[in-house]
Amino acid sequence: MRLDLDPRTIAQARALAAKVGDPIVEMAKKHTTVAVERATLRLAGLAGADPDGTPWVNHLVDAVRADVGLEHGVALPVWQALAAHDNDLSRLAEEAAAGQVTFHLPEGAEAELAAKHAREAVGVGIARLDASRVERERMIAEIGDAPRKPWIYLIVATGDIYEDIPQAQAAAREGADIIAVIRSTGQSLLDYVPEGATREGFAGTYATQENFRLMRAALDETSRELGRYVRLTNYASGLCMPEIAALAGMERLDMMLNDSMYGILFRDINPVRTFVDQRLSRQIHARAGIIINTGEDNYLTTADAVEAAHTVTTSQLLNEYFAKEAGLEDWQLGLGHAFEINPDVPDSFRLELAHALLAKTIFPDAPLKWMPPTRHMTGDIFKGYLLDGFFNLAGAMTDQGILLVGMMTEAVVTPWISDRDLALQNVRYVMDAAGRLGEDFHPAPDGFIANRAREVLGESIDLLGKIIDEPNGLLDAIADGTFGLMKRPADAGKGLEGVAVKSEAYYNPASTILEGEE
Amino acid sequence: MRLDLDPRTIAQARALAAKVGDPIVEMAKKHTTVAVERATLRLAGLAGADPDGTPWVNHLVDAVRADVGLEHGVALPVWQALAAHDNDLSRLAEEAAAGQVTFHLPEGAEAELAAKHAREAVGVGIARLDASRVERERMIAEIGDAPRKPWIYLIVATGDIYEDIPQAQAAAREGADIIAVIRSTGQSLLDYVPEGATREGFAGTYATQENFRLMRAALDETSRELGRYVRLTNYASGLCMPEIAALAGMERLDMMLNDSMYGILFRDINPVRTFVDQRLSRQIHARAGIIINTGEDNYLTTADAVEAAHTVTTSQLLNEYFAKEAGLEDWQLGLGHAFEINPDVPDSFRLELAHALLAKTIFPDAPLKWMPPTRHMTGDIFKGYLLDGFFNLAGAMTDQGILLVGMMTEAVVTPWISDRDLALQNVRYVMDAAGRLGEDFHPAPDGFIANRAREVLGESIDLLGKIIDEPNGLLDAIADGTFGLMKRPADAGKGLEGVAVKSEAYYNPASTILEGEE
Amino acid sequence: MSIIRPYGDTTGDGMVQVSFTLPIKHSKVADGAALQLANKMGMEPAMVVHSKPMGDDFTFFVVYGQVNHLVDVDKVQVVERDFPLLTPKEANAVIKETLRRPLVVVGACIGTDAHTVGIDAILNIKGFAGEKGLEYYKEIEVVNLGAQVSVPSLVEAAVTRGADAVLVSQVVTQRDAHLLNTREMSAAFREAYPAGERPLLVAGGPRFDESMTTELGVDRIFGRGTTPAEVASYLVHRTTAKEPAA
Amino acid sequence: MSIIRPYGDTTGDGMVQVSFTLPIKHSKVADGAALQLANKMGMEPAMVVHSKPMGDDFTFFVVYGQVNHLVDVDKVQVVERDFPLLTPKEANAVIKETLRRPLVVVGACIGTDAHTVGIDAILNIKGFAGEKGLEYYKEIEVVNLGAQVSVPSLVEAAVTRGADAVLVSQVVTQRDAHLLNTREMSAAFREAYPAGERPLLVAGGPRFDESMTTELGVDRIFGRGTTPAEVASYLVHRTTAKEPAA
Ligand code: B12
Ligand code: B12
Ligand SMILES: Cc1ncc(COP(=O)(O)O)c(C=O)c1O
Ligand SMILES: Cc1ncc(COP(=O)(O)O)c(C=O)c1O
Repeated sequence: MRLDLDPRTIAQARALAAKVGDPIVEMAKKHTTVAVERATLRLAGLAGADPDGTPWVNHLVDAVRADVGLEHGVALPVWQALAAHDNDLSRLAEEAAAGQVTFHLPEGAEAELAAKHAREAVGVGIARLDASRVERERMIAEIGDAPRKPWIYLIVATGDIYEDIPQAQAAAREGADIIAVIRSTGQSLLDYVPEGATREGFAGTYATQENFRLMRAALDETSRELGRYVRLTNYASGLCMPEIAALAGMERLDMMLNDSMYGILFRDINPVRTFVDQRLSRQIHARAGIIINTGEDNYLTTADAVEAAHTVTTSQLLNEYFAKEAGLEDWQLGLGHAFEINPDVPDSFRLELAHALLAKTIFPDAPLKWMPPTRHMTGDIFKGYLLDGFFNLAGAMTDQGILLVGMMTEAVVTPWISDRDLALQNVRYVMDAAGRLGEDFHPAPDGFIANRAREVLGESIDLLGKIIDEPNGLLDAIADGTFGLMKRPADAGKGLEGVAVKSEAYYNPASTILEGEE
Repeated sequence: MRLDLDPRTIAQARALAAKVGDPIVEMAKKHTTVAVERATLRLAGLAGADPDGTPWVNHLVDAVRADVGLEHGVALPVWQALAAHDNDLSRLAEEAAAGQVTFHLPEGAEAELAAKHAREAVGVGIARLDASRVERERMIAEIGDAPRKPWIYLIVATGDIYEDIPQAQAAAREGADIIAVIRSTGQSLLDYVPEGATREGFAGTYATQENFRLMRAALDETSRELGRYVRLTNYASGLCMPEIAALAGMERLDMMLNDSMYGILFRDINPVRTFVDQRLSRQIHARAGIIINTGEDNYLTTADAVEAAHTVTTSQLLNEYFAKEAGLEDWQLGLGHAFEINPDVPDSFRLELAHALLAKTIFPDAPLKWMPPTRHMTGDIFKGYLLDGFFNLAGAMTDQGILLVGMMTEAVVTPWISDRDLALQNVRYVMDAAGRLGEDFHPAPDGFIANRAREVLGESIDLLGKIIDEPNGLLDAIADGTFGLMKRPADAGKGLEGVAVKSEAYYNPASTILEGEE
Repeated sequence: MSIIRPYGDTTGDGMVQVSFTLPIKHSKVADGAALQLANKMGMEPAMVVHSKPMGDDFTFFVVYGQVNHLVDVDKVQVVERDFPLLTPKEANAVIKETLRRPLVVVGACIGTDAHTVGIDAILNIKGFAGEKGLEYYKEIEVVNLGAQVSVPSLVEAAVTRGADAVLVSQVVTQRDAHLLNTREMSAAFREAYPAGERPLLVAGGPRFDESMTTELGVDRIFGRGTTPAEVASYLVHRTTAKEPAA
Repeated sequence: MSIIRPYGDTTGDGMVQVSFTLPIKHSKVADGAALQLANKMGMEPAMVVHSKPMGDDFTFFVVYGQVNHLVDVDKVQVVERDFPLLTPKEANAVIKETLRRPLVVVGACIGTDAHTVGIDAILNIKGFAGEKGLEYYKEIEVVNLGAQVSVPSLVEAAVTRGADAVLVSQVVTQRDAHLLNTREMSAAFREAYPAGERPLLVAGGPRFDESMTTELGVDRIFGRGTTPAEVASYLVHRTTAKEPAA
């Protein structure tokens, strides 16, 4: 089911998005960040943390930065120093943390040698990404895949990885195709990735390499039991976006929340920092065969879903542009949108259908991620359960790729085990009873639904045009509160101090490899 | 929204139903029953009961029957005797009950005089029916009508008229267009109508003239408060069908449950008794401007809703035939059907749409009564609430006239005040959000939905053909368990002893007037 | 573990959901009253997450909170099946061998209750949940009196037919109709039969508490989801044990 | 009437609905355990109307029944508004007259909480429920620090800006995050300011218990549905009363 929209209008929208996105990509190419450098070290195999929990990658990047600055990247100074430390990255990091190492920026042949060693080391990490991807494909071929679309996406969020695991397994058994482990509040603003298995997140569980590993192993077990590969999702978002992408790629996570603007808008992270981090994280996802999920749904939690519908479309077009530039393919673009119209608005369900069909029509090959009502959920769990049912119906009628299952307790608590069970039952009923209703659903070419979709697309084109007209394009638009009503100037926000303009000497083996330059 | 069915097929089905129904009408014309005679006396103004609660109409009919039999009707013996008793029907009944009167069947001029007086007395009751009808029309014109279709139909069932009243008023304020007071279990098998205001029904409140009056008065008050006329419904069903119809007509009830076969199938009432009682009750409803509701939904509580779908269609065709014969018009035919397919059946919702559209296509001018899921409701109130939402959606998409609101506690208790409130909220959401979805809903002419509808209509035609082929037509079919899987032979069942074949001398002023013979 | 607590999303969190209506106008005081009730139910802390006026006199509430009660699983008393589950074939064989005549079962919906689907599920050949009903058993003679049978006519039928067991169904429970009717029924049988000779009395329906046999004067109660084989097996167990094999 | 009971469909019936999960395999014993819990909650009789296995270790229940608790409406303690509700105009006038300078309000979402919609609803001009937020008040100076503000930076901002009142929002409540954060905040203010001089401390969020001010060390708590005018009126009432008009 697609809407009959003029393909030229869609092409025009895409061209405008490219025009908006291009300067941002150029800017991203010119900068590096502490997170980008740490991600590089993680790919090179540096893991672990000191007894206080500060990861060695942080120690090492900080030490390099103190001695030679960030602008050259850490690879050359680190691998130059490494030869004198038994080629042991951990030892180097430890000693650097203890102030026993002074870093230099090598030049000439020395630099070339360091670069070669760095490339080899990072190559091992990239090979691990490749291996995970192959392993995923192998397992899916062997075990079987999710039986139908949309894939059913469920959240666990106890804060304790050891409670999350049985809940995730139970959810998979009840029918989830994808498990997302929600992160603890606050993690996105940590400028390091916590270590080890964790048990005390608030409203979510820390994203750590070990938690990734534990959960993936548990779901592998359950996948075999169920005869279908259950996907695992986490967040490559916040101040450690590229590092988490690297860990996820190596631990065979399957999808990652990864938006080009979410951190800026909703976590007040500096825009430059975000765009730079985002680019490497997406290059890693592209390589690891990970599907990204973008966060347009979030706009509708602060802005009105009817008034701001075109900002969702605009952001989807931008997310698509940045994703493609980073090497992601259509099948990896879980572009977000949401069922967030106030249920008291007349014809709200038909408006939702219009918005959802618009996205499907513009991005026919992307596995769109359909997010449930949250903002207009209340303590009336019965009404909420009904609303979720209509959300599911809209998802089925408009052929969404990924269905994030809504919880009747949305306004009350993070999901209980029974909430998930009831929610899956809701999905199952709707899919079985009315899943094929799309066959009978034919909005008139000039009817309410098609007209609304055209209106939103038109508004989105206007907005892109306006953004192009701003002196600093997208950065100005973000500063003005265009998205989600949040105003975020380019020279403010968290993590700005972790950004550096690349020098002439800058070298980063990870981006070099990922951009296919060798 | 109508299905594209061949009008000749529909006409064929109707013709077959007439062929099945005609012998039953002929049979009905040849018989009378105690209930028919009591209804006649009620129209003539005889009300009240002895101190033990036995109504005077019962005493009087029994006394006449004891003296001269039932076959001549009670009018002639009663009005012949009445002259000698101050023309006071109550006094006559009292004295007859005390064994102080002997009845005779008058002949010749005496008979003509008795008939004349009887006609006059019954005429007063008929005038009251007319007056109620006029009053209803006047009130609707003055106060306003239900704002939109489907009319929202809600049940109260506390067993206590004084609890029912505030609940009914609350339900009306929350949006109900129609209030139905459910009857106590067991009343349908009472061969008399209880008297006065009652407070102790089981799972329903007794249908009495006083309860009718109290509730109608309360709803008149609420109608004025709300600026829309709230309709009142009860049951003209069971052993006192025509009597209750008369009381309802006089007390300005607006709709009555009244099915041609329900009592036979579900209360094991004798078929002849039912068809005879039914005919007078419908003549009264026709005159009083009452909308009848038929009970096809009930079949699907004992038979499977997919397998037995064609029995619903068949019964609707028969109910239509009998109703038209009795003088009812299309706008008075609340033909029943229900959303009772097992929700585990694949495509269950689309099957429901097919069935609902079939009815709408065959009976485009009748206010179809759409009944909610009951059989597959369980103690899982959340799932039930969702199912009710999809029921509401099917009602909206297929343009039903009367929507009986489903309750999430269907499998648990008779509705609580909060169940009704939540249920109305459910209806409101669905109607506001998706009420106009029908515009976008276009089942393909040869798609799943249209084919299913054609299949059911075909099966119904086959069944009507088979019934015609039975030696005793419909009576044999009923005896065989064709409807609702209940086997009810014509010579068994409750209330048979209250039936008599009319004599040559039979006279009944009520049917004479209602059939327009004068 | 025999001591357990409700589980929301963490072991031991004790979380439950409650909804109810109070006959009071919507207000802050009403919310407070709802909280008081939740506290009395042992919920502490409790949150009124939804309160909705229903007219001027009623408010509906949804409350979430933690109950401080512990459930001791070892103390749970349930009526577990204390007889072997037989196939129709086995049941017939036992009856043939021990009773040496068909087992006579009289069934009915008593009082004003007309919900026959439940008792029919047990008695009719068609059965329930894939199991055939008692009519299918060659050695069981079934007399199904149908709906709205008065207690005197039930007793009469039991006597005339020489019933070994009487099965009554009660589905309507409003105002405890099912309890009143069942008590009336068992009292009538106590009166009609000499002590020790009355047929086995079995009640069934979706809202019965299966442990109330003594209060209701019956031998056994079957609740929601009962299958015909369970009933047949019970009847065989009880009626054939009384008469020891020759 | 001050003593009331829950209302299902008849006055005094005491009916309530409950749902919960027990960490126990679905079985008759599990149903019995659910019933035991319902009984402990004061429901008697209670009916387990739905029990559904969720994997091998959990069962979900829906229970209906009658609670025997009474609610004494007279004993309900709620935090009712104990100050006059002012329009922006009136509020400005009082501040001007008594404080003779703008009232300084510092607001933030503290801890890791990033849900700013609630505090923005109170502070931003746009406001909430048709009422303008505090920024609209000419005589109120609003410093909105936004999300995820640490307690030390909040205290610092309060000191530097000379805050008359500090408003903190807490929406995340899992593991009592809101209570921990609020306590940490009030303790920090107690430490940073001489006794009697600290600004008014106001906490808000949808899941707070408004009567917990003392436990949390704040002056006032505002729950779900709070409107800006309520908050403004409270602030004016409390800050202007302290400094008597000259
Ligand atoms: C079908 C149905 C009807 C049909 C009945 C047709 C028929 N011939 O039985 C019709 C439409 C006629 C009907 C009418 C009414 N119904 Co009705 N009906 C139902 C419904 C939808 C399903 C019941 C059912 O068939 N269940 C399926 C069977 C298989 O389950 P079961 O009865 O539990 O039986 C199983 C066990 O309990 C057990 N069992 C049962 N009996 C026995 C007996 C023995 C001896 C044994 C061993 C086991 C056993 O074994 C069975 C198999 O597992 C329920 C709602 C629901 N979803 O439950 C309402 C329901 C039962 N009805 C109800 C009411 C109030 C009525 C009316 C009184 C309404 C009115 N005032 O008009 C009328 C009148 C009926 C009367 N006089 O009794 C209420 C009862 C409320 C209460 N708790 O008191 C219910 C719960 C609906 C509601 N929420 O209001 N009803
Ligand atoms: C919008 C929203 C978001 C947005 C927030 C955007 C933003 N800038 O605020 C986004 C998408 C970013 C988000 C993210 C998350 N959210 Co969120 N979110 C919501 C949602 C849908 C609505 C909250 C809301 O805006 N309400 C509207 C406002 C106006 O109401 P309010 O906050 O109650 O405020 C009113 C009163 O309480 C009072 N008030 C509030 N604060 C104050 C302060 C003062 C001083 C005063 C006087 C009054 C006052 O006045 C206001 C007006 O009446 C709720 C679910 C829901 N439907 O409630 C979940 C919800 C709050 N989120 C939740 C969670 C867990 C998260 C995440 C942590 C999930 C994750 N792990 O990724 C993340 C991370 C956020 C973080 N670090 O804190 C949970 C919290 C569970 C709990 N009880 O602990 C909820 C309940 C959803 C759920 N069931 O899981 N969320
Ligand atoms: C793209 C994206 N990143 C991250 C998050 C989660 O927030 P946080 O960054 O606090 O983990 C979300 C929220 O759902 C999101 O959509
Ligand atoms: C036509 C009809 N009559 C009557 C009833 C009610 O049953 P009773 O006859 O027991 O009052 C129903 C049930 O809903 C019905 O559909």
